[in-house]
Amino acid sequence: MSDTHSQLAFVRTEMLAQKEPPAKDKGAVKWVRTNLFSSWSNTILTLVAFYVIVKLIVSAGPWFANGLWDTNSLSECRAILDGARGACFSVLSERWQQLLFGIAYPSDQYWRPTLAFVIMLVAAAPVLFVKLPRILLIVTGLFPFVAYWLLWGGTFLTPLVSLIGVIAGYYAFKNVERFGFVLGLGTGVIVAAIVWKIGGALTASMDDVLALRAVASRDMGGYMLNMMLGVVCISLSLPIGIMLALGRQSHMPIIKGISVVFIEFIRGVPLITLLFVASVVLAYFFPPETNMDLILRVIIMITMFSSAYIAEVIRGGLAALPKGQYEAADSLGLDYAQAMRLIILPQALKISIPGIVNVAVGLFKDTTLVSVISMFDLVGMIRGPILASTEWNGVYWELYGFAALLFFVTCYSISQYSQWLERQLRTDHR
Amino acid sequence: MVDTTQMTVSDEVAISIEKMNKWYGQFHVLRDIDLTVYRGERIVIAGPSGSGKSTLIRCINALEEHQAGKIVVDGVHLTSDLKNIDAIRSEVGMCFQHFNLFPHLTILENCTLAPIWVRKIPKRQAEETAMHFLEKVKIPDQAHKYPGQLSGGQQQRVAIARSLCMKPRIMLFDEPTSALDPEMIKEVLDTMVELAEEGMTMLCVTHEMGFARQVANRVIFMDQGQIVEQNEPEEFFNNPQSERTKLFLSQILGH
Amino acid sequence: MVDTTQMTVSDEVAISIEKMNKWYGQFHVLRDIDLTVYRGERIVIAGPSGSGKSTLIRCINALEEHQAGKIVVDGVHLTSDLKNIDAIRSEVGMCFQHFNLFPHLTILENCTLAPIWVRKIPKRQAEETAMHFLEKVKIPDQAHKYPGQLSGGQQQRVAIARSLCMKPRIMLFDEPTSALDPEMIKEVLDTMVELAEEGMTMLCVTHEMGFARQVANRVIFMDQGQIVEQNEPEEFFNNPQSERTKLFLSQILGH
Amino acid sequence: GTLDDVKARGKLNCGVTTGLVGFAAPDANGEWQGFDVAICRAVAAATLGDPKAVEFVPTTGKTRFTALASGEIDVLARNTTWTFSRDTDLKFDFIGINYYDGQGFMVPKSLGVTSAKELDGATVCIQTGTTTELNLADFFRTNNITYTPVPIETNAEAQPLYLEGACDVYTTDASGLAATRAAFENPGEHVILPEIISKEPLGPLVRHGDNEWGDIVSFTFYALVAAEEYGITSANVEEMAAGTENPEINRILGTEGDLGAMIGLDNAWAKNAIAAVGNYGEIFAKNIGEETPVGLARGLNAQWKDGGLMYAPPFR
Amino acid sequence: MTAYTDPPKESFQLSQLIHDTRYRSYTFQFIALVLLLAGVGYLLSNLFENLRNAGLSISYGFLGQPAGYDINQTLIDYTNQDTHMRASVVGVLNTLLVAFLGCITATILGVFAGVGRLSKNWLVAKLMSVYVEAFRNVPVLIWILIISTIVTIMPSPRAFKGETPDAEMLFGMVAFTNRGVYIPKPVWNEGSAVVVAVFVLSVIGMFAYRAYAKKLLFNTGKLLPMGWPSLVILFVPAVLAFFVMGRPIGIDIPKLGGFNFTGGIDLQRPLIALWLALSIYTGAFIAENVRAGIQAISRGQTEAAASLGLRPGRIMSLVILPQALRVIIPPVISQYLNLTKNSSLAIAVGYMDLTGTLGGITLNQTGRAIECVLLLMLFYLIISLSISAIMNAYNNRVKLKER
Ligand SMILES: Nc1ncnc2c1ncn2[C@@H]1O[C@H](COP(=O)(O)OP(=O)(O)OP(=O)(O)O)[C@@H](O)[C@H]1O
Ligand SMILES: Nc1ncnc2c1ncn2[C@@H]1O[C@H](COP(=O)(O)OP(=O)(O)OP(=O)(O)O)[C@@H](O)[C@H]1O
Ligand SMILES: [Mg+2]
Ligand SMILES: [Mg+2]
Repeated sequence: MSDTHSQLAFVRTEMLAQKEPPAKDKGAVKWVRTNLFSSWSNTILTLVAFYVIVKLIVSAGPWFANGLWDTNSLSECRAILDGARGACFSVLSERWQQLLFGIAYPSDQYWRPTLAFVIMLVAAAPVLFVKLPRILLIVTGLFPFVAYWLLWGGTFLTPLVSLIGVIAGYYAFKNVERFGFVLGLGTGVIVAAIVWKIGGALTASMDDVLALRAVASRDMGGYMLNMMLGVVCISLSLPIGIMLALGRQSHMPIIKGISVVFIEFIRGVPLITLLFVASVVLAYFFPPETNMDLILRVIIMITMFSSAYIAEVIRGGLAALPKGQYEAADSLGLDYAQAMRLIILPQALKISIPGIVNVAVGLFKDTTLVSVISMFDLVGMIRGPILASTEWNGVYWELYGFAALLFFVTCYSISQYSQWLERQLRTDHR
Repeated sequence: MVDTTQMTVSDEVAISIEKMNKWYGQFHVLRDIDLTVYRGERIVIAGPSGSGKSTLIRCINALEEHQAGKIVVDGVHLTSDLKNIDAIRSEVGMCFQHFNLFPHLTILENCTLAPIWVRKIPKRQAEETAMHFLEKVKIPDQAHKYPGQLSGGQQQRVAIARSLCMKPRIMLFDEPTSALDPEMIKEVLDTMVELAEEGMTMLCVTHEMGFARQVANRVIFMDQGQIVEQNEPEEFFNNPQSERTKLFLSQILGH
Repeated sequence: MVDTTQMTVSDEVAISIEKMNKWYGQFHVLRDIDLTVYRGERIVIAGPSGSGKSTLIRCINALEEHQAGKIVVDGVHLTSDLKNIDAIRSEVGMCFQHFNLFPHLTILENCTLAPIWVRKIPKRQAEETAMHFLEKVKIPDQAHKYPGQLSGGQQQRVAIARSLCMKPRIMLFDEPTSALDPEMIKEVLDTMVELAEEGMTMLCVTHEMGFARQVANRVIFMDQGQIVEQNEPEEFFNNPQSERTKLFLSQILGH
Repeated sequence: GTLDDVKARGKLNCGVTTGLVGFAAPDANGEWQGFDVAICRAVAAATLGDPKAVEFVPTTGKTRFTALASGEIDVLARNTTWTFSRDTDLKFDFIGINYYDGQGFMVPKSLGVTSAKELDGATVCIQTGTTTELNLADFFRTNNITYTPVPIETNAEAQPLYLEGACDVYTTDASGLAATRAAFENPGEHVILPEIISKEPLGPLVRHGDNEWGDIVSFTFYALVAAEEYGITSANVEEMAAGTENPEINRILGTEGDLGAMIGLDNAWAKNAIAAVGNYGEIFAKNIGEETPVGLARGLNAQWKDGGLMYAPPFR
Repeated sequence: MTAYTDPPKESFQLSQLIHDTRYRSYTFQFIALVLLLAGVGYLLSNLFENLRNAGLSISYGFLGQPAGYDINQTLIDYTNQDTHMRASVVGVLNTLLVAFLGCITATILGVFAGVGRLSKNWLVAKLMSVYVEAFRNVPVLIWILIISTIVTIMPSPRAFKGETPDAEMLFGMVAFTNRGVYIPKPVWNEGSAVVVAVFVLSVIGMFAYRAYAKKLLFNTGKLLPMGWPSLVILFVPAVLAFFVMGRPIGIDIPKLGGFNFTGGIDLQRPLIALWLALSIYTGAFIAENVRAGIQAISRGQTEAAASLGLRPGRIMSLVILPQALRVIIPPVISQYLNLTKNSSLAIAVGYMDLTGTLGGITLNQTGRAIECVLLLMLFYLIISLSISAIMNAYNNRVKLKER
């Protein structure tokens, strides 16, 4: 045993205080040094990046600064600018309504889509933020009916009757559901149908009760059309996506097969081909006399498209659930529908929300493709009527920049939300 | 010490298993299982890992399908008929190693879910029953929390209460304490002992030999998918007959 | 009991640290550290969480940069000169809390990677050395598996073997057992004891006080980035001087 | 039949382009204006008595035929060339020709090109979706010269390419060229070459199989042509409807005979149409005539009496 | 004592179809199948009735007829007298071309931006985030239109004309114009085969050398330099051969002639615009995948490798990359798939890919909508199925072994 080092025994009698780091290691100098010039390669990168930024500012700055907002046509802009670089934002100030609402939406009714948009924000809030009071969910429930009435107009009785039908159907379903999910669903649908029928008959002659001016779906356009397609198709595709996801998880080969083929087929082709189907083929598949609006056909195809993607997201959520949850549900005697509805789906959907939001953002961006089949959405408005008009023929940057900005603001905030939610979920689980 | 005199075993058959066999693909998990459980019996099943203990009790409430042989639970023949399966499941409660509480529901909702949806009991009444059983497992004050906010032992007790709310006549336990920290094991075992005292028919896969000695009236030892030995606890522990049992006990008790 | 007589401590200095200071931003993590480690010493560093133990040993092999003071390892002055850093790193082995094995390489490849690419040892020979050390940590049979296929204890032993393959003269351990289950802790500690017996200079951050008593010839207690007390294990545990040490020991040993 | 559908709907669904100045484009208020649009309004006025009862369905070259075939629109009034295969293979009926056109070329004056035959090696912007690609290919092949085609979906997108010099030549129907040039900053710097390389009879079309509807659209159009011939204008139509010396005019305006009933319409059908949009000459002058930015001369589209091809069948 | 019954006699009852787990799944599947068939049948019967009413029929005969239109950029010989079939093949090749080019540049961009976002350089990191967020959150169609507009304002070939041209060719060889990019074309004269052969051999030689160097390291522990010898082996022999054979490979430099540049290789504006737009857009997504992949490799791996004495370059190539690639490659492959599908937006810039030929002009001219759209979907389906097959194979190969 060596005792040679027992002199090493040491006890500190006085604790040392915090000291400031050496000057070269603190403050702005340090920040700049470590973040911008920490090595020669870093310095070069910084200079290059700086050059790029300066270049951008120098080229775009005057263009913005000289921008004109109140001329009547591009030629007027050019005349005023007289060769100087400058934007002709007048196209936005003159046509912003068309960009937002399309050409055909009656201009004295713009308050309606605007109001619907505001209500949508309120309706979405309780879904997006669990902390908000649950009472707001009522707004969410009423939103589709109110929005329908606001956007399409007509008598208020139509959405009212459908709302009553849905409520009646829901209560019927609630009461019968205990005796079997399918039975409940059937009863609910039948009750709702009866209410609609009766209500329809009762209100048939009352076209002008609380009526707003009717607007055809064809007349919707601009950014409103993008919004509408996005919201409608995502909402419709959720239930279908859930069914497809369950089908793909099923042990029954035929059901599984159908789901897999559908999902893989849809995911395998570009949206634009599906839109071609909507615009040039789908009409042939409906009975000869029916004559479905293009917008409806497009909604059908986009919904199919997004449900395939949503199905995959939800499948991921289902797979992430431990098997024990299924077994516990089974051992308590819950049947398949009950187990899914009460135990599995609430959990799986919660896990899937960030994924669903991502799909929604992607789909919302893709709604611009409808411009290729001659619909006047935001991009279609620009490529069609506005650029074709004599006054604004040749204004590209301002219009495309505006469109890009609108989409950026929307999509960026949604994706920030989804990242926030992901962080939230991660901490929830611990 | 538990008052075993209260725990009576009747002549009535609760579960009867005859020549039951099960395969996973080519693998023969359960081989010619014969077992009769009388009402009020408290049976502990032990055996090395992979011997088929879990599979056996999972077959009893049809979480797994058996391929040959006969299982009759409470007079109901376990076939592939959904009605029979439902009837059996509502008579048989089960607790899992990992509790498997529903994390998105409160404790109370966990306990009332099945009574409301399966037994069609009004919500009010189901909640009363649930509170009763939650008191029994000594956590009535946690009723409005979520499972994630409870300790493991509390969660397992909730799981037991949840099963009890369905008023089962038979309870199956699959290693209810093996995922718990030592301090929590006792809470759960205490609850199970209480249940036993009330005369519940219980089948319990566990390695808690103390529990087996104290509560069980029969210990079954399984290996390689077969019942190798069964006996009263005293005899089983002090005087094991087969070589395998001896080896197993030496390992278990060695710890 | 370990035969401590074999564990000799020479007079040669292995590591010498003088007035070393380190800041994270404004935060002063290490304050005026003075420490001399002699060849063959086995030092255990203890202290509350956040006291800078990890930071200290990470400074020794330049995983973290220190801003003031002097570190000399095996005669090499630790500056920001890459050559010196390389020289020091090839003399100093390190084991982490989370093993940090390379999951895409087999155990054997994990062990031969650095010898081949850094020490430029022919592969054949590197593999022989690796097998030798794998035998030493008692898992030669796992050589061709991937880290993911091993238990935590086995993985930590591989990590030790991997360091040893570089034939370091000093080993640093940062809580090598704190991510392990109790059964596995023993395997790993045994390996470390063996290393100590062979006279390896070791610095070990650990809360295993049994290990400290058995193997260490010095225990260093840190708090708030400073060395508060150091002493021989017997003295340290039985007769702590400072209040903080006493408080800390009462918490640790209370468990 | 289609007429019943239209009446039941209370609106005429009319397919137009997505935007071509002078022919069909929405103005700043979202009202559709143009030469093709007038036909739609005339038909709506004739059938429903209301020129505003039109739902304009913008179509691209790709979607227009399906839109018509599937019944989404009742009439397609979009610069569509009457060809054999469209009439037969695609099963449509062209109900007349409202504009005699031909494919032409436009080049910047600065290029110094005077004939299309000098275009060897040029880059040519084509608005796709009509017969233009085929005509172009034929023209260059027969003249044994080469070119690089740049197909563009819409007129609006072709313009910057042409103006920025991404193509040397822009080709589409001569009427379209004129309309496009009209929108330029400096129209004078561009010339339309003399060669007209194809016959492009443009006209509205309807589906095969409903001849009654075809007749209605067809004679609404001819009523506008005849109106010009007989001097009926939107200004004097009311006055003339009171009765005139000329029995043909009277028959057209419904004061004599029962022509309206023969096609299942009100007798005032033609009067409504003319009152709504004016006669053919007025429509032409208002939308694409020489006074407008488009600035097209009547040329082949003058009345037969003036040496043109516009010739309405007798109304009797 | 409960007297339980014997097992019920196995007599089949209708109710078993619903109550018996053995049959019930068959019942459901049967119902599903019937519903599916009924639905499909209904749609098909509508289709046939509609077609009959319209007097149309489904036939692919049109594919054999002359197309009659010209295509500006073709990889195979094509004239307007060729069939629609051949025009479609040209379209397919064009789709594959832009997809291939796009994938390469998108990967390069994505890797740069992804690594840049993790850079310690604050400015670079921020700049890359702006790029990624801007492109990810705006529809690809708008980007295609914007980039196509940007390409349009590049100098026109006319600007290269005259005594004092407004624009000049890069190195006198490459011209960036708004009609496209003109680059020199190699001209293969006699003897050029030898040079090419030598080059191919050099490539093989380089890999052989690297393999040898690695083997040498493994065998003897001697580490040969890898960087500059590789370059030497790659280029020196080929350059020597080039001069020995009397410069057999010439280049055809694009020259202004007539309306356009002539000679050289002409990458047309639509291709350039679409290629740029798709690669910048997809690059932003790939950047995110790359970043996530690198971040997924814990810092511990780097530290462990560093503490073993490995230098940063080797840590990257031996430890980080092999692991990060497993994480990065699958999502990147699905980005490739997205890029390929998005290339169908070629229609917006006039690039004649399959959607432009078969789904565009052919469809327009023949009016065979159903046939064309079906073929179009079939093609994309085949592509995506093949890509996912590749991805699955890759995933299976690199799956980390776990307990
Ligand atoms: N779903 C399954 N598919 C295939 N084999 C299975 C499956 N479930 C269990 N097995 C196998 O069946 C055997 C018995 O499993 P079982 O879970 O019943 O054992 P156990 O006695 O409960 O063991 P433990 O004490 O580890 O829980 C094991 O060998 C196991 O690998
Ligand atoms: N990269 C870092 N940046 C900023 N602060 C850090 C960093 N790493 C560690 N710290 C801080 O430095 C202090 C010392 O950390 P260190 O990891 O050395 O403590 P420790 O004694 O090892 O604690 P533990 O027992 O929890 O591992 C802590 O307060 C920690 O929060
Ligand atoms: Mg088990
Ligand atoms: Mg630490």
